[in-house]
Amino acid sequence: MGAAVLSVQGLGVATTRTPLLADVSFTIDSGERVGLIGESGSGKSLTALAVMGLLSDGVRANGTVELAGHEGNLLERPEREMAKIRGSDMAMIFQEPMTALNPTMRVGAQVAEVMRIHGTEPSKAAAKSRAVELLDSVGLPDPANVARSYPHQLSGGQRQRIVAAIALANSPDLLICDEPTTALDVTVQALVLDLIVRQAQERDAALLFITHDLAVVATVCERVMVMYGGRIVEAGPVTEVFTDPRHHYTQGLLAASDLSMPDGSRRERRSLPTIAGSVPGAGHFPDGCVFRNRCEAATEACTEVPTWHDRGDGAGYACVHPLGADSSSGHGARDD
Amino acid sequence: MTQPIEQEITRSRRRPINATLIVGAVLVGVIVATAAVSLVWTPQAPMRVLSTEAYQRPNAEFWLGTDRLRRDVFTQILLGARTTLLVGIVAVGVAALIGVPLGILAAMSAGWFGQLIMRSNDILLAFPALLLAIMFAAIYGGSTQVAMVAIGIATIPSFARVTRASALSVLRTEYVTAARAAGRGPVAIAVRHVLPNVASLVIVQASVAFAIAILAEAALAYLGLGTPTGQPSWGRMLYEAQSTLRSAPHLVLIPGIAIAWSVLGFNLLGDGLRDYLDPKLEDR
Amino acid sequence: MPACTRWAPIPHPGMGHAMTEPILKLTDVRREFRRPRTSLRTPPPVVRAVNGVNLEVAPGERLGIVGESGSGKSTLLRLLSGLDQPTSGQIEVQGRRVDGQSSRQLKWLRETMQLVFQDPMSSLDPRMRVRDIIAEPLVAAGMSAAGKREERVVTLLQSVGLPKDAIDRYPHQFSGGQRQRISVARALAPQPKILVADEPVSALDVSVRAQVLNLIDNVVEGFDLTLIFVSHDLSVVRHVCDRVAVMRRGEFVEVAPTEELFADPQHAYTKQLIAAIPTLSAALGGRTAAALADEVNQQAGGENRD
Amino acid sequence: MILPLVRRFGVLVASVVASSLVVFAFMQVLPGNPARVALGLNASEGAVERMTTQFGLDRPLPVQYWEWASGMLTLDPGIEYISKAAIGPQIADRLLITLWLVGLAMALAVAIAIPLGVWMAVRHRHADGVVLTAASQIGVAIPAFLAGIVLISIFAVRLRWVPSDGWVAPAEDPVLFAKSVVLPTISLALVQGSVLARYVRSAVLDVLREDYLRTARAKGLTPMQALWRHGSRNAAIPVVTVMGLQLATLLVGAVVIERVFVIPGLGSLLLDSVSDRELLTVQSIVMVLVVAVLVINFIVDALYLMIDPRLKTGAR
Repeated sequence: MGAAVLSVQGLGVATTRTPLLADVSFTIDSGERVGLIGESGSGKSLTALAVMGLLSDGVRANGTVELAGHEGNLLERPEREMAKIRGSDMAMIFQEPMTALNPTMRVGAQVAEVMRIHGTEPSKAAAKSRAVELLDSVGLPDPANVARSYPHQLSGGQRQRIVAAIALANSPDLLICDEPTTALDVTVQALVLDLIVRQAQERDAALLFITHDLAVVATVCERVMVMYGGRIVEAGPVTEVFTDPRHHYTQGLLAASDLSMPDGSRRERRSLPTIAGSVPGAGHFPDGCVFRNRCEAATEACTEVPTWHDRGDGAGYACVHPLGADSSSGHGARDD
Repeated sequence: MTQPIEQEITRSRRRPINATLIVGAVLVGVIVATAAVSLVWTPQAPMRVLSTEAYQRPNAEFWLGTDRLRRDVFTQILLGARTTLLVGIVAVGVAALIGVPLGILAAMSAGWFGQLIMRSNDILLAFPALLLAIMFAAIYGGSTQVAMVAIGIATIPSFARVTRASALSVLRTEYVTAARAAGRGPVAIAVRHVLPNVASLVIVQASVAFAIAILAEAALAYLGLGTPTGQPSWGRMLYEAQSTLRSAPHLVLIPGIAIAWSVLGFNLLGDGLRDYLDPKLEDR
Repeated sequence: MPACTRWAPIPHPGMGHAMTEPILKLTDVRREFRRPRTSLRTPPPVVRAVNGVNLEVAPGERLGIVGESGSGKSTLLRLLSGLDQPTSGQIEVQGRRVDGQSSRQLKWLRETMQLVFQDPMSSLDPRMRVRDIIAEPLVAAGMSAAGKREERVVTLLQSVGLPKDAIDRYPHQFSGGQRQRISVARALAPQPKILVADEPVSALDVSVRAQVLNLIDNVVEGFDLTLIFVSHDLSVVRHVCDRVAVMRRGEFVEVAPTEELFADPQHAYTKQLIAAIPTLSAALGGRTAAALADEVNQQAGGENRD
Repeated sequence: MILPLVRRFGVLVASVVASSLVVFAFMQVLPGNPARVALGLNASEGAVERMTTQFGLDRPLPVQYWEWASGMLTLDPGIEYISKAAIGPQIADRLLITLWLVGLAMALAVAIAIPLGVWMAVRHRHADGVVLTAASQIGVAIPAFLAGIVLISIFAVRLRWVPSDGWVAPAEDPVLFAKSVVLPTISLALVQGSVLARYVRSAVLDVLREDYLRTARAKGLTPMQALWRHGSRNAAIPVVTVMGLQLATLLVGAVVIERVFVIPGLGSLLLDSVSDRELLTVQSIVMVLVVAVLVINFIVDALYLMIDPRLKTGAR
């Protein structure tokens, strides 16, 4: 594993009225694949947009975001300089392949453009032929023909490969994927996941992979961060977090998402464990521990923001009543 | 047998009232108040020729001065508000009452009938309000009534279009499918689901159409094809004052401001309502 | 690729007698759509959304229909619920024909079969109160006494785990999971025999999905319903259903009891579909993205599908 | 691309035929004999009868329609009832003047509105954007003829820079032409420019929210570059519709402005014909204007096909 490519410290995001993200800190090394999981409204996409400097107008970020090879805090950089970094040293793949491409421009030109912007190819013609090579390398059959198509003539899986080609064109040090396969069919998902991992590995890029699907994150990533209510509530190596969770939310999520039994066999018609209630809307999470209004173990102590407990090996959690050996309190999910 | 869940029915959608909406409502409110006042009180008898000087500047006795024919301008402005509102209400009423049902009908009849409605609509769309009103005036002569009806007819297509587009998107929702699956007939679906859900867009359209109707009426009156001489109308006042622009500019400015005021009011009201009623546009 | 035919209805585990009259029967059902003409020389293209589907569902059975986007599962669902007419073929519910009937003639079907939809945002009319939403099938069925309707709505709310005071609220005041509960209550209102669920959990968060799956399980059990459950997610279908039909390009490629299908899939497409599901246990056991893709490619025989 | 265009052309032809029927039928609703209407109540029975036979007003309606419609096709719809002047050449001469006015006004409106609208959208959260938006709202509310009157009072009456009325053909004297056309053009363009600017603003705001614009920025384009390279074509789609509608509005709006500035355009001819009860002329002018609107709609549709590749294949 290489040196840290991305380092985020105390990142917060807020609109004028509502805080959306608080105290988000993590680092990703080169060649490392880190997953960020959470449900809708957890703030995982905001984290990605804040790192990319693509937050929309009325939303502001504070804290520090550092990218290897660039001095200082990215959040303080003027737009013009950020534009130079985006698409070259860090790139992003988005969730909705249907809308992420310009409908009135041929896809080949859209891929070639990213190389022309950053001057990685000397001429228009060179960028064009390189674009066709890229389309080939992301597994599109008949790439020359695809390059001449408009997005509406392609399927969702094909479009997502094109979005990937755009992101990978300049071999970024950091690749951020925001739910890249959520809109795709399951068979296509398997192929696109493979593509993303393979391409990131080839370039020794740091990968930040955002998803709501625990199985996908376990397949793709080595390390995982669990996000809820705009905070990272637990983080660590995938095997550790998913087999021995400390936070009640992680535990509940694990129980609710796996429909088969732990050994992979079918769970006979029995009630699934659930997490009570539903995810509050932005700005409606409780003070202190964001999960405490849905947590069975919550006590008076949870009204304070829980401190981060280090488990070593980069793992940790933010919970006053953690699960596991050193705790006596109950479990996060009900089996009823 | 059921598992009670934690009760947290929350998220009541509190819509912010925007500044545009307030300004629009105030401007329109003033026009409505003016028209209402004129029903019970005017400084002078309507359209009376006074025994005083013509072309007076605004003064203590005649708040907005007098015109060429020695009539009180303030009285005419008050009465003109009535004409303006009347024209708007009738024109928009005609357009909405015909256009909205046509739009819903066109959206709900998929085959040739829906096509026929929209094609006829497109042809009517080729007759702009002013042109249609001039045609009407050529046949029936110029009057406020003819102008109102002509403007109303010319405004039907815009209502039909807006309603159809919006109704089509409502008809594609799952709650309409659910209603069909529940056994609801087309009439019940149109009345219970489509109409309430297109209503907000129709209200916005009505406000904008009101402004356009006011402009069209003023233009017609100015051309001498709308409200005839001797009846109160802002457009007419402008026409009569044009020749004396140099000596008495206030006679142009006052009705001009009144027209712009009301058009602005209804446009702002429409814009404000659009933002207020459509949650998708919240971040604008 | 030949379709693997195991058409015969499998009596579900709880049922003693082997053969009952099917509650739902589809015979060679087809639905074609004509696309707009793209050239003057060639005839307008025809899309065969449903292409010769045969199916029998026994009362009390829980059938899953699985397919990816464009497989025709939504069209099939519209056909069997009488919302669309097949180009050819027969659809029978409790021995009565559904195809070729006007919506007026299908009033009985509305009291026999009800639907739960995918999108909790758009499946409830935002301008209606919960009271009117749930009562809508009752009104359509001709229950005119408002007091009686109200009583029924309150009972239904309770049976889906919502409080009584939800009755006067509007849909936007509820979370996605709660809205799906309202949807289920509406479907139960006319006391149907068959519940058709169209991707009822795919728009929900993981932590809420389990709640809704439990609810569906409970009402199917408690009200003795036959369940048709449509989903793109095999693992959800596996949890809910007794028997699974795998659909692709308008056809059923394989129909089998759930565990049989998972343990021993016959059709290559089914194998591919099962192989493609990322599972937590397999991933923690060391299955990488490359391994996952390899399995899919192996099953597809090199056929690139996207 | 060809097939959708052919289809739309078919719609255009059908619409022209249908609207000509509407116009013709509309003019027949008039109670009484058109000759009586044209000559007035004081004319003798003999005069009315002579005119009726001369113009064939007693023939069956389909025959009259056919004669008029085929006359329109050959640009010769007939002669006026009273003056007996040929209608075709008159319309042609006047239409040319109106087209100058409309063309210049549209060009000016577009030149103002597009940069203004983009500015308003990009700066919509800043003070300058809000102020411009409010100003455009006021621009929309001022009727063109009021703007004309005010402009005359300032630049013609007080400052005497330009004449307050009249028309000089460009071939006759380009400088005088420019002077005579500047105020009417500005009056027309002010309102239409404001309206258009507001549509440009909302189209650009819509595009700014699109995912592909975010993709463009993730590629390393600055917001303005992204808007220019990826947004302009997409924002053009709704704007072109509005421009088509505006051209139609301008054609008719010119009627009023021609009256304000005493310009002998098609609008003046229309109004004169209305007051002279020359119904055949009115009918023919209305038809010319309606055909112009329909042709504009057709051009807008054709432009769509060029801008939006999704429409070329016929699939949406």
